[in-house]
Amino acid sequence: MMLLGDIATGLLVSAGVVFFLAGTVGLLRFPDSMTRLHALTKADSLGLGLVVLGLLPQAASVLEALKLVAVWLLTQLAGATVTQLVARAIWRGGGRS
Amino acid sequence: MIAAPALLVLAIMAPATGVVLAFAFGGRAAEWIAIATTVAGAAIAAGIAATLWSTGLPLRYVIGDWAPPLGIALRADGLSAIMLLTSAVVMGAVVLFARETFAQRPGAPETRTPLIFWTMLMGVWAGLNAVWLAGDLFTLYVALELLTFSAVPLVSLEGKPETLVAALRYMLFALVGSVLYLLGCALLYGGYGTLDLELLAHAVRAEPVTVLAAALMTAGLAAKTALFPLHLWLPPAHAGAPAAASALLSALVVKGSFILIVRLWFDALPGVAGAGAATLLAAMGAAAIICGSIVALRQARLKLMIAYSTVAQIGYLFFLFPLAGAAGHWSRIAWTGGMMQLVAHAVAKAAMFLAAGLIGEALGHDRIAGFAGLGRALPVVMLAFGLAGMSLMGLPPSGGFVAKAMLLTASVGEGQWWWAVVILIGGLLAAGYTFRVLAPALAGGPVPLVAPIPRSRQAIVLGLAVCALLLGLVPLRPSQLLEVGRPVAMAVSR
Amino acid sequence: MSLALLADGALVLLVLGLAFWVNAAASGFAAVVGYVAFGLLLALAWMRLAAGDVALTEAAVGSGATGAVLVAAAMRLRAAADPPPSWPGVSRPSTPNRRSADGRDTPGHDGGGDDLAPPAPYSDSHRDVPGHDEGGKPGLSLRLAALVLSGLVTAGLAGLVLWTAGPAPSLAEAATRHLPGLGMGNAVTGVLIAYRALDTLLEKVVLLLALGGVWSLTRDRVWGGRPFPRAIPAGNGALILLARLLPPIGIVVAVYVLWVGATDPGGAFQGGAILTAMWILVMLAGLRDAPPIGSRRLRLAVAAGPAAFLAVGLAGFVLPTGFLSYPESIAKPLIIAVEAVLTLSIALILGLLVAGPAERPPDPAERLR
Amino acid sequence: MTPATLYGLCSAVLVGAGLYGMLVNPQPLRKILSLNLLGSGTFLLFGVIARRGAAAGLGGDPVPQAMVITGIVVAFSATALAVALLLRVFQETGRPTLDQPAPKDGG
Amino acid sequence: MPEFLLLAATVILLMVAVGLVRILRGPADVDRLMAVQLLGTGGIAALLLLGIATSLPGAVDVALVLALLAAFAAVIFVTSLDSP
Repeated sequence: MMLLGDIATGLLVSAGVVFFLAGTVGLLRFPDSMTRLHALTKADSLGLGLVVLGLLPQAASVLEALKLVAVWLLTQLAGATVTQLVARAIWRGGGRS
Repeated sequence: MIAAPALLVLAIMAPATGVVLAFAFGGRAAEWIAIATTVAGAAIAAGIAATLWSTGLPLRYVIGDWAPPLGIALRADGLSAIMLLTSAVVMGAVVLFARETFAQRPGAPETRTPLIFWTMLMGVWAGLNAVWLAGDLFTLYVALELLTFSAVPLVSLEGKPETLVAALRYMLFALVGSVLYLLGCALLYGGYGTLDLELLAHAVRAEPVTVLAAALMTAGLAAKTALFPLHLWLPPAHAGAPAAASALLSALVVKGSFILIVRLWFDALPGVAGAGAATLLAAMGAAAIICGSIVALRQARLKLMIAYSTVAQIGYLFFLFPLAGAAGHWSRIAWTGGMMQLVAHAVAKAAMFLAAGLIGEALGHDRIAGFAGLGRALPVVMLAFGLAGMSLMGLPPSGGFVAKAMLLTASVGEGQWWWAVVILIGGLLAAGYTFRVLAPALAGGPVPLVAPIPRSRQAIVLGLAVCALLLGLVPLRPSQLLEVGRPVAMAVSR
Repeated sequence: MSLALLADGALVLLVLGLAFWVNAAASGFAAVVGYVAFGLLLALAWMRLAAGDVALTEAAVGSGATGAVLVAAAMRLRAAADPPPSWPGVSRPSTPNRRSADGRDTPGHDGGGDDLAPPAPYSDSHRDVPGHDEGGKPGLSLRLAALVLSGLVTAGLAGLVLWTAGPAPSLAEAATRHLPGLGMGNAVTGVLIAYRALDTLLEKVVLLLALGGVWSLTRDRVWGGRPFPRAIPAGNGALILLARLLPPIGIVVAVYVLWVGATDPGGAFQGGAILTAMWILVMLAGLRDAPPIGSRRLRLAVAAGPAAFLAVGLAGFVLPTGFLSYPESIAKPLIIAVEAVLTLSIALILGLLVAGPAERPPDPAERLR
Repeated sequence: MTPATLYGLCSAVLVGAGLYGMLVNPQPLRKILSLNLLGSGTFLLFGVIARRGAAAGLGGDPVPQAMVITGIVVAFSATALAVALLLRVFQETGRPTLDQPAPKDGG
Repeated sequence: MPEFLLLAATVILLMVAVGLVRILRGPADVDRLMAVQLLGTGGIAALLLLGIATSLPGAVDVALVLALLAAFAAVIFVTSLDSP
């Protein structure tokens, strides 16, 4: 049982790390703000989401697990808003160089 | 009847309560709260001083019954007592003086400057009393911040561009000073596990931690005290504030950080600083006396001149470190002289700034070149200015004379005659800048005034100046009150 | 353990890199953004130093509230350089020479918040900072002197850190010994609210004075009015959604942080700062206007926390143990009550500090008399 | 090398960086930022000392930790006040610098 | 298990550190903002990993607060654009 949880953690956290890698590469390599934003949201939602999911088996209590999920939900909310706000700023600013 | 030690708490809490209440009720209430606080604060200060005088023993109050090092103790020694009294006197004069300037019209909507002035005034007082009484280095840090946060708005109160810039620059200096001080606190806590002054005094050794901490703290506090060459922020800040606030800033607020250096060197870290460091501080003080006075001589505006004079007069205080550091007779003379300089300068400088405020109101400007005939138009104010100037020069029988004479004899007695030379030159230069104001004022017929100055306000200024003069009647020997709780350990290792 | 040290090393490198960036960035905004990131990572560092209370404070106050003030300031300072209706935050293709060929910015072009052309002429003759040349950049000698000085301080501190690597003297044991008598489990809260309560009380006065100082920068004719240049129109859908969804959650978290502060990391400051963030968010979304600084109710609410603390302190004079002591039988409820009132006042004060001085005139009805 | 020592070195460098920026940067906003770096370095040093004082089942000495909390709040207040001053200077003079504008006449 | 989580935290930290090059290069301020946003998310992830790996008390609470304030800088930035 313990082992199964650990394996799940290993897989999910590793996948999360990969998405953070993707986000970073996108942020660095994509040509303009709009596409960089796209890359960022991927890392934001999937990267952290997978890490949280992977950590759930390791949580010490139900309360801690709930808090972990809450962290993810809050970052989702923040991320979605920021994405929308930034996109609007880019749009109103007339694209970018 | 409240037990005497509890007065220590009340001395800090009375003005702190004033701040909170002034904030809560605002408007006209702020002024009345300030007046009530002043009366209460003066009574508390007198009570503490009287207790020390009669018992000859320092007072101590442990907050919440948590003994140091875990808790905090307040302490009052002779130095605390005279600073408490001086603050109460200056504060009283400033409050009486400022009622005219910062009155809130009854029934009218609240205006900005009165609320801010009265609130910050009490903030300054809370900070000062906390500096005089705190027995813990971190409490002293919070006290320093109380001073900074209430002094800065006083500087920028009039909202003119140059005063705003002066306030910002003052604030940046003050904040760096605080952080460096705090850095030293961290090191000391790491080394000895306490920040209590008494416990530190017993624990410290002259090792790298202590030396670095002392250096950082002294540097930060010197910046806050405007010791030459870190003085550039002071003149525009003190000259730009309203006169009542300038009086407070120059008379007391700069002394707050100075007293902290004294507490550090004499109380908390005795024997850590070497004679070289003490001489360095005094040399910077000497440079401040010479440079500050010369620049004061060249100022065209009265308030700037007085502010540069503050830079110079602060310099004398730093002679304390090489002269009062060791044990012995001359050291006690120097100690009393230094404390006398603290008090005499505070009273005289407050009188001078308030006089400058009245002159500015009466003439509509404060250009020294335009002072001809002022002696006829405002004789009382000019008399007060002259008396205060006497104290700055060190002419007998003023408080400044006593202070400078004692410092001078101590420096000769200790064989460090070069400080005596600087004291004499400083006196001559102070005479120069005082007469530069008095000479035109006494010449010519009465100058027309743009605004009448009520006699009561002139009387306040004269009262302060007379106080500065009467201090000269103090005998030229070590004072009993000052010796209460004075550490016997040497500040300077030789 | 060595792996943990690796994580610490990565964190330290990041923190230091950002610190250097804050110093070196060409534009004010870039530096401020770096500082926000720096504050966030510092919260992690505090966690690694087993200081959960400090980490919470750093996250909420040091990074959150401070970042808010700084970002707003950087934007305002730059707004004048790039007047509306253009969008200064976004680089535009119409601006030539934004980037040099290798993709690096030419310094001073992007945003350049601090080097504005002066609209109002005035004399520079009073500049008395030594070593500054025409452009306001310090001269080489000054920079060298500064480098030597700060290098010496760093070397001294680093030397001490390495020299005294052993365990430091500690009051941890003494602090925990008295906690049961206070009905608390969190030693840091114990220090803040009991052992060193005087500092905390005086620091509340500092907060009030800071607020007075910020308000003192209000122009006379708008005294008593509201902060922000104009009421922010409710218009941005995403922002409004966030400002509706987040505050209820934030309030729950703030109450939780305040409540666990008795036993776990948390307390009045941290809870108050979270409430502040929620309030600012609501104001920025245009859901609620900022309160007029002349409002009687606001003044009373702001002073309530420090006043309650003071009152409890002074009430101690009636007890044998004196000022700022808590009788053992009612220590816990008393402390929680003081903290609750403090939390609300702190939230208000921090929020008003972020909002800044009043900029709009008050309604005649709401002026304090 | 313990983590505490590592963070101690970090705090030393932060103090130096903050001090350098404070002395060298002419613009007040940048000075305020550097001041915050200097403050953070100082607080971190307190944190390291607290960590080294871990005892009685606590991860660190609570006394310096509490001091840091007080310090962070004071530092924030200072930042808010300094920034408000700076913005007002900018409003009045049109530029965010510490150059002393020529004072007008009057007392 | 803790070793793995620590390693993951280190890798995430190092990666967001690389992402910070965007703060350096910009070119626009929104790009810098995005880099900070990524750093925020990565920081929260690293904090959770570190906290669970070494069972630090309060780490998840700190992450919760950071998540609550994650959008704060961006919101102020954008609203400042709206009302200069």
